[in-house]
Amino acid sequence: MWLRNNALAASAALAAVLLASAIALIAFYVPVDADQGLSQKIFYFHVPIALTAYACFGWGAWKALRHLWKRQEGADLESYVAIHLGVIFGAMTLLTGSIWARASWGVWWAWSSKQLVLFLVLFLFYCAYFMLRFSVEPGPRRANLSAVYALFGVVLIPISFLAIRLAEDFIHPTVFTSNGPQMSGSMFFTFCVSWAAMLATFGALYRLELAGKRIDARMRELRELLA
Amino acid sequence: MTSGEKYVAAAYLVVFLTLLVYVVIIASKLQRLEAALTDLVERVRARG
Amino acid sequence: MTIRARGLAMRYGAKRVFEGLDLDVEPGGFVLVTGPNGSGKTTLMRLISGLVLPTAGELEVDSDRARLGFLAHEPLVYRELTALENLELYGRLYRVPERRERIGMLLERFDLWDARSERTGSFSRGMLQRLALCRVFLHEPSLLLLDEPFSALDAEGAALLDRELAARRGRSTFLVATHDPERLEPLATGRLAFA
Amino acid sequence: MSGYLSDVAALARKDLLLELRGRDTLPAMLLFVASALVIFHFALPSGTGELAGLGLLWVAIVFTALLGLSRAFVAEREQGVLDGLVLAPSDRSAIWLGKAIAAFAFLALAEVVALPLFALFFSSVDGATVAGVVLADVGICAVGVFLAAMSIATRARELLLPVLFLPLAIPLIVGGVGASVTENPGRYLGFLALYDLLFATICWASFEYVVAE
Repeated sequence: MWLRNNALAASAALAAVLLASAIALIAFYVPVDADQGLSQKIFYFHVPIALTAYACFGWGAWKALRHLWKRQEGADLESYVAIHLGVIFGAMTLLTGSIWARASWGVWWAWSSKQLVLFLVLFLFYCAYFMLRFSVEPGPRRANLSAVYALFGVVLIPISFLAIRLAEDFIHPTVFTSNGPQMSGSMFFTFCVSWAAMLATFGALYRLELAGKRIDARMRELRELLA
Repeated sequence: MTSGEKYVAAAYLVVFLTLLVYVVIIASKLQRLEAALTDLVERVRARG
Repeated sequence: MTIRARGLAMRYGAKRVFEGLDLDVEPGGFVLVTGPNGSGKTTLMRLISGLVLPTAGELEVDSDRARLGFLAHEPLVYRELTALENLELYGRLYRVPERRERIGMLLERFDLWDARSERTGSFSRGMLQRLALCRVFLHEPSLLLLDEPFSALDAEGAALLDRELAARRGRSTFLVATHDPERLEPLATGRLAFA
Repeated sequence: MSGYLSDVAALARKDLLLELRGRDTLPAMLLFVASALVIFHFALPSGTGELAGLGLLWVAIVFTALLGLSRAFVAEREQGVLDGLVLAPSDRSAIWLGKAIAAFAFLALAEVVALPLFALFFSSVDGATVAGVVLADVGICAVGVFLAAMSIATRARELLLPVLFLPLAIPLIVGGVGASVTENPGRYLGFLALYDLLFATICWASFEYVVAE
């Protein structure tokens, strides 16, 4: 238990330090982008959050595989928490993305931004994960169904990415490219720090929520024993 | 504040608020856990 | 040991169905499982059949699905299909040799031959139970899990079943959940009572 | 392998037989797709081009399929027969594959009516569209039947199927519409084939966990 508690504290501290330095770098160190202007600075949070959301879904799928394949104890709970955080990061991606679209192109939603559209599809998919999970009694059946659905999700990510790219041709091929401006040295460094900060935040929140859920599970066990 | 600054501030505020709401939810869950624990302790004590 | 259970427990959320159950059934054994409704007889059957996993304890069943026969509360037949079509389906899935002859013989033996081409939706509960028995005996399983086999059977049906059970005593292994153990007492080699 | 195929054949045969007896899913799908196309006619104002019609064809196909898929495991669940199939010695993915083949047959039959009707009401249907429809049907039935088995195991039952299915159907819509709308449909047909391959494999590999613990 000692290592687990301290891992939580350590990861939280790491996340805090990285977040603080990322914000400091974004605010003071990195130059304002020449053509896009100040609003380009949203990019340093928007894209790292999106990449972290992918990491959450990937981690959730990995834990789901561990549950199905190796019957690893607790893997189902970890898969659920990872996907839960994935949806939260996904929501933030959509929000910051739409603010960025508003700032750069004057519209609150840009179908041309492949990244945003992909996230919308994944967001719909993973919200259905929770509808599935909460309509089955806790137990091995629920763990299996959730795990299989999580695996579907990780297959859906590349497929949807390809589909959206293919859809470009016949929906409305517009000129705005959305894969971000070319990054100079300092920009790239800030981007990496910000990404590391987001991943560390995921790690900290992941351990935090897991700790809470494990205590909750043990509490239920205790209550049943006393019943 | 130029419109650019407003949007940047809005974006970062949204991220900050989302994380804050998340932490608050986790905190309230922990409080409920604590209450459940004290209730259980009393039940054991009542069992004597 | 055909079935070996140590400290077996089953819980649905807060509801404890049973726990700490030990059970040994040697090949050819005939164990009677008794106890009031909802005491866990059916759950134990579903555990041994492999349909559900126990929440705790160990369970080893020396029988693969091809040699397992499970008579549940449900007859497990499609009401839209006829008796023949249902047994035809199971016959294929269990790769029963000389499928048609065996189906005909079983339907004859359980007095369902005349109703063989009728939709099982029109069957009475007793006829459905007999059809389920045909389904269970179709692939001549070596391990038979029978959950209240005599329910809904009339005197004649019950006599048919008695004959089938007696004919297989010692050759197949039985675990039979029942409410009147006296009837099967002469065949029993072991008993398991649920509180 | 031949044993597996005979199991799949037995299960698919059973589903076709059930439909022949029950005769409820297929007529419903046929009437549904016909009335959907009529509704689309009124939904398209005069100015819209031919492409909008083709796009709506795909909407009709997906929702007709959804109607059929929501019936996929109803017989097993209501009469509790699924345990019987799960207890059988055959590989559990045969249950999925048998049901998917039957679902494909029903969907194809519905489309045999829907496509000519579409050509009548809207615009002609070229070879690429038909190829796209066939390839998309494979994906729809493979994933749809899998999700139908999942949703049957939940409290919400068929209500959950559209919620689970539609996000996964988005790439199929893109592939299908792309195949029927653009000049070089090859890329889209290839994409549909990739989708079918990927998802059929994962369905085949993990169906065991949907019906058994």
